[in-house]
Amino acid sequence: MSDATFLEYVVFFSAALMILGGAIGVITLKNPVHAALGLVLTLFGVAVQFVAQEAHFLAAVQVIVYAGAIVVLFLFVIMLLGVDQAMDLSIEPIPIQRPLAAVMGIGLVGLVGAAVVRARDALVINPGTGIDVASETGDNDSNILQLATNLYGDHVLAFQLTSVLLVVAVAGTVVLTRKWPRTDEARDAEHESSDV
Amino acid sequence: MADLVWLIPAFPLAGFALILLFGRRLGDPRAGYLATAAVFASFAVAVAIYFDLLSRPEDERQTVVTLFSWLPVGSLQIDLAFLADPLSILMCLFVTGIGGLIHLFAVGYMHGDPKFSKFFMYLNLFVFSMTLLVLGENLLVTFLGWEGVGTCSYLLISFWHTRDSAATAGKKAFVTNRVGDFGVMLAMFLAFESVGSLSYPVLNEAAETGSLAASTASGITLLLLLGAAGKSAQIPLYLWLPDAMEGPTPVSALIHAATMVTGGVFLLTRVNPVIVASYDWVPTTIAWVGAITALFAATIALAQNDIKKVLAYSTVSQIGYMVLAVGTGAYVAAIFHMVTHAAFKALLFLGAGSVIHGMHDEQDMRKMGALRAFMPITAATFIVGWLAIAGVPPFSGFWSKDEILLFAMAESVPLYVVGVVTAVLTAFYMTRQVIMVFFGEATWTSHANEDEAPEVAEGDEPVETHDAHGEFKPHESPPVMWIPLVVLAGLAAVGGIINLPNVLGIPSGTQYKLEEWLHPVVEFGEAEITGTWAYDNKVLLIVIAVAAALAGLVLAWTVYLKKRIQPWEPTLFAKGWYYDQAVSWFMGNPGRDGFEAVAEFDQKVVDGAVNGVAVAVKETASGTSRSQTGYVRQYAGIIGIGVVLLLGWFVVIRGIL
Amino acid sequence: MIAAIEPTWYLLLAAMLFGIGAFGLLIRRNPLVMFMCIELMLNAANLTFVALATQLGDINGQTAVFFVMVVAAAEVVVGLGIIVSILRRRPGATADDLAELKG
Amino acid sequence: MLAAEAGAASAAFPILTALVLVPIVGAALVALSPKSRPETPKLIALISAVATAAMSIWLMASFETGEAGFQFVSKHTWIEPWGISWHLGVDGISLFLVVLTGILFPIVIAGIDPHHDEKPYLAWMLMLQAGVMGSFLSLDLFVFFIFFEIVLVPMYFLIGGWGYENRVYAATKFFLYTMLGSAFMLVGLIATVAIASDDLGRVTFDLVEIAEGADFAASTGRWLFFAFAIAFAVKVPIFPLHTWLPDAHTQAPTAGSVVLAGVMLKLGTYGLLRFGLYLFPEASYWSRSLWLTLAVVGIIYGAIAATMQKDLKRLVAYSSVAHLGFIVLGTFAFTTQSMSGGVIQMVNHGVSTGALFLFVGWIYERRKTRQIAELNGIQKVAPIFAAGFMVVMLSSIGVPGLNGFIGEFLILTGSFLTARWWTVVAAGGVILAALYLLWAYQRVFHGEPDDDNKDFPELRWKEGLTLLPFLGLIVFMGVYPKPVLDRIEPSIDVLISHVEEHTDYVEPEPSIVIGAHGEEEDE
Repeated sequence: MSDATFLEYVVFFSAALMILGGAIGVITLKNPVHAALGLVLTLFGVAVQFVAQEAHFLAAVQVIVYAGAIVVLFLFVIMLLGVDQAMDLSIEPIPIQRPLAAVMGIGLVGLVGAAVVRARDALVINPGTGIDVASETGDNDSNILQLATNLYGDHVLAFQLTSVLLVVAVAGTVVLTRKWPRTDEARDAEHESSDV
Repeated sequence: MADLVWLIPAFPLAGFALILLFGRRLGDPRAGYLATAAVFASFAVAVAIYFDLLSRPEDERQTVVTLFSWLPVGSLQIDLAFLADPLSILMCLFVTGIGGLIHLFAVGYMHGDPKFSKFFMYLNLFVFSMTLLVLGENLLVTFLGWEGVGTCSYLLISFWHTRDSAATAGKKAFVTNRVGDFGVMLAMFLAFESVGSLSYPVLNEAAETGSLAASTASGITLLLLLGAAGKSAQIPLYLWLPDAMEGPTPVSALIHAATMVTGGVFLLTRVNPVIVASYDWVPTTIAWVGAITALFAATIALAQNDIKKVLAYSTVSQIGYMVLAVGTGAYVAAIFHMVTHAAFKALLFLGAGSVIHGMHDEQDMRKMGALRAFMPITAATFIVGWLAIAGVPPFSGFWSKDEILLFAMAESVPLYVVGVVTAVLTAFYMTRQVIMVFFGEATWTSHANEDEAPEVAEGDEPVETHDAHGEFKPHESPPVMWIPLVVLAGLAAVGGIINLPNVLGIPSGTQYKLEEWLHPVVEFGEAEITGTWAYDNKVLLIVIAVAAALAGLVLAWTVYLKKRIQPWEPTLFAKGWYYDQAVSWFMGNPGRDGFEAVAEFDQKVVDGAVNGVAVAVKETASGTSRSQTGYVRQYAGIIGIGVVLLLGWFVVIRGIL
Repeated sequence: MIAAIEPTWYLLLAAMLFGIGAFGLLIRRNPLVMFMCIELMLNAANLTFVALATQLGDINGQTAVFFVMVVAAAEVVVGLGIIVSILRRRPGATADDLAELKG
Repeated sequence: MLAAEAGAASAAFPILTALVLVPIVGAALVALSPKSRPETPKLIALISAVATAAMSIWLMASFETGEAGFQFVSKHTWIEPWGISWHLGVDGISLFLVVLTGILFPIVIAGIDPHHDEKPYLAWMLMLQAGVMGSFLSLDLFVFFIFFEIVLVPMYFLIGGWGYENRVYAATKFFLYTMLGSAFMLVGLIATVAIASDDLGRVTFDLVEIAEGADFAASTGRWLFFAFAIAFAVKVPIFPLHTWLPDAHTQAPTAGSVVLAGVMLKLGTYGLLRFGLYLFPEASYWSRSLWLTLAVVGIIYGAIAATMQKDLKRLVAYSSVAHLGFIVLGTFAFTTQSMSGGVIQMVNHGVSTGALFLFVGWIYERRKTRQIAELNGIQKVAPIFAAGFMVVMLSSIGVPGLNGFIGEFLILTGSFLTARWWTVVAAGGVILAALYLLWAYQRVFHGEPDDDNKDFPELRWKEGLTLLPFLGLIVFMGVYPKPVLDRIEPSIDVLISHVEEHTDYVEPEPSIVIGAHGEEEDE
């Protein structure tokens, strides 16, 4: 066992631990703030796995956008709404929801796992053009260059559309969360609906 | 002249139209005179055609006048056509003649009624329909008249429609008649199916030549008998006629005594070859229906106290005689009795109307009596009618009834016995009526105050404004009313001469004699029974008939005038053997319940099924929509389970991947 | 001899992460935490993409991850906006309280 | 829209197309008319309706009597790949229904005013007329189906918008029930075209081509026939599919009821003739016992149910069920008399029952009730009104000399030849007809009026004028139906020989003895 291989193992398992531990934290911690922190842990773990697979740009984006922006957004919202109090996880109002969830979770993992394991030998190795990695091309930016070429080449239209999507999302959010000057009628209607 | 036969119905139709348009302007009494004139004009035409036919050789006394094609569809070709032959013209003569007299009477009787002109409008429409009935060249034109008279009868019975009993009686008459019409319609279908035509000449010819199967002929005859039972008030459909007395009295005289109710007898006579062509038991059935009706109605008449009800049951009974005559093949006798009956029964009804008029709308005979002094003309004419119906020679009723009994005897003894017993009863109840109304003690003085309600059917509505405060005193009717009485009395007295029996030595070849006159239409005269015991002992039968009439008369005289014997009027008779009640009960209870059940079935089951489907869909929808809990987590869980199941299917069962 | 890390391992890891996320989505009632669970599942997908991209030597897999991230960002923005406006009207509401569309 | 003119038979002026288009244009103009001029919609509607009436009368006048085939045919290709064409034509069967549609609408538009929202009301009425006209004239299955369905929409809104207390229920029931039937027809129609295309070698929706050219296997034809027949059976309506009718009739506004009874129900009976017997002669002959039985049950059952109704309008509605039973009986008896009688009965029923609904509507207007128990003694205070009702009622009862009798008599006479015992039972319905109508008449019109009824207004001039055409037709058709029968009969004869060609049926002829002295004639 070479050192490199050993190191790969260490990286993989520690990152996997981070991922799963964070994920379990997300779903078990009563306080949403703690759950968000668990999410951060998972996201970092995933970023580590990206790096381990030489997807450096994605790893960077993962950290910046996900762990940075999105989780912060979550935390902002939690703080903004003041919902950072603990929630009782021992009660479950919907009957058989938990067994259902358990069956689903285990079934999903089990079946996908079984499929993956069985398909292991069928995996086709490297039929594509290959991914440029710094260790092979010697160019540190080669992954980014390749990604950029692909993104702005083959997928330029989709890329443009994502920008539209983002603009729409931003505009939509503004509309959703803005406080409209309300008429009396609207207020009455609201009272009625909230009474129901 | 016979080509102008269409004028006979045209005049009353014109009268109807004129009164319909200008009735209100014409008013009382001009509308009445107009109507009367229209009917007498028809009478004049009928007389002219009568002489026209008379002037022809016997086998040419038949003219078909086609106005236009009425119902031409494929092989069914029905014309609106009239058949002028001895039978129809004879019918027209007495329908328009007696009808005209009754119209005249009604001008007086209905004077002051707010719906005066409407009354005469209906009357003219009735005469129009009646002439269509008798003149029709085919069954359908007759049926047109048949239903027309039924409709007019309905309109006239319920003429005073604000009275519930009148409205109900009208409806009852129409619906009961419809049961009979059902028979006539089926007879028409059968006739069309077998001979391809509804025309009388064709149908009769088919029957005479034997191309009409006996089974078909029997079917047609029996179905027509059902129709006749409806229109001519025979068992089992006679129910409506007594109730029909709710109509104004001239209506009772015209429709429910003289003309319309003889329609059934006329129709059977019209198709007499078909009757002959049917199985032997069919005419016997007809005879027995008539005989039983005659006896049955006579017993009921014994115990009636309403002056018009007695006459109504008497009418049923007398038509029973006619049907009996038809059944025994005595068609001439049937028509003969129809004519004499029309005269004397119209007379009796109008007389009764005059009495009711004079008694200020009292109809209960127990509140009359000794009226002959107050209304001498009415009394005298009524007595003539009484003698005629009772069968006292030489009044007309005697001759016609005698002839019927002769044929009954020739057919079978039981029929004859029933006929004679009925004759006795007829004499008895008519005498009873005459005594109660015109003789004996005046019981009406005690009822001078009109503050009590008569317990029998209510009288005719007030037609004349009498002095409300004046003394109550019966009075004679005005001339416009008694002149028809006198004319009819004359006819009732001497009407028998049209067909005196051969036994009196009158030569049988006289062309004026009814039997000879009807010969082209009815070929089954006395020759048919020549050689029977009855034929050989005619004189004896006449003596028996006279004896029967006198027996009834004397008996009633003893009971009701001399009061030597206690009157025997069982409730069973007074209530008409409870037949009416039974039918009414049946219609009112199980019948109505059955109808209700059907309506209920429609609502609950048929519509219930429809609404049930709708409800089922709604219930299913709301049931399944309950699975939509609104919990997004549950939805997600179900999606997840779905994913797992799909994956399981692919991975475990199909083994793909 | 321990074999090199195989792509299968990454796939198994992703499957587990996805399972945990899905399970969490079903059992948590706090809409914010449910959202986080969705993020977990998205990350599982991303992990798979990257693993298979490396395995197959196809850069398109990484491009897909890029798009997933963009969409996830947009989704979070809108989703959080909705949550904010809901919770502003009904403070403390859980996902179960928002069941107005029930049949 | 329409491609090249086709068919040498088409007249110079496309009168049939005009009959359909004029009401549509009228409806559009009414809908577009400005709000500021409240009297224009009525004017436009009247002009359109009167123009249609005039054209339909001209059509009747120039109709070639004695000609059996379709006349005034107008045929234009519409959707070529599917063989759909704008194919209109009129023959003896449809002629009088078209004329009735033409003259009924101006009368009800002029004679009956809606209580509110005149503009949409008039637009819907004209739309309805266009739909009914189109249904009677179409000779293309596709076009027919479109019109058949279009009819539902205006009627739905007329009942739902201008009806009485329970109108929404009735309108929905009417719509859904009829739609259900139509769904079967749509499937059957497409299947018919698909299957017929094998025989014909091309896809076509043309009725005449399919009926004359296609030869369906017995079982196929029966399935297809029933798909069509169910739609028509609901529309007629045939027992036991009739329960939408009393509700729809009762809740519909007066004009709606008149039109519903007058022409719309005839879509069902007409459809049975045109798209049942003509398209599927074998199947209709094969299933005749079923239809005869249902018809007779409908006659008796409808009459009995009518007797017990407490609502005058429901009573008339149930009487419709009975009367339409006669038409179905005549149709499936397959004789010249019965089928001609059926066609003429369609017209007669339209006239008499339409008029009865007019009266019930007027009674409701005056008394705000239709309950028989709340009405009495009207004849005393309104004798002319009562007399009019009486005439119409007698016509409905089937008194000879009035129109109702002609149809009933012909139907029964004809069906006696092929369906004797059914006819015997059906004739019993004639008794019941007298019973329920006279009883209702007695309760409503006879007796002393009580306080509520003693101010019952007499027939007004406008009402009298509205009624006059009805009364005229009632008497005329009863006394002199020959011109009508002469035009109907050839088409019926052709239809019967069409049935005879496809089955082993031979129309029975009565053994005629006229001029055949003493000889049994049993050919």
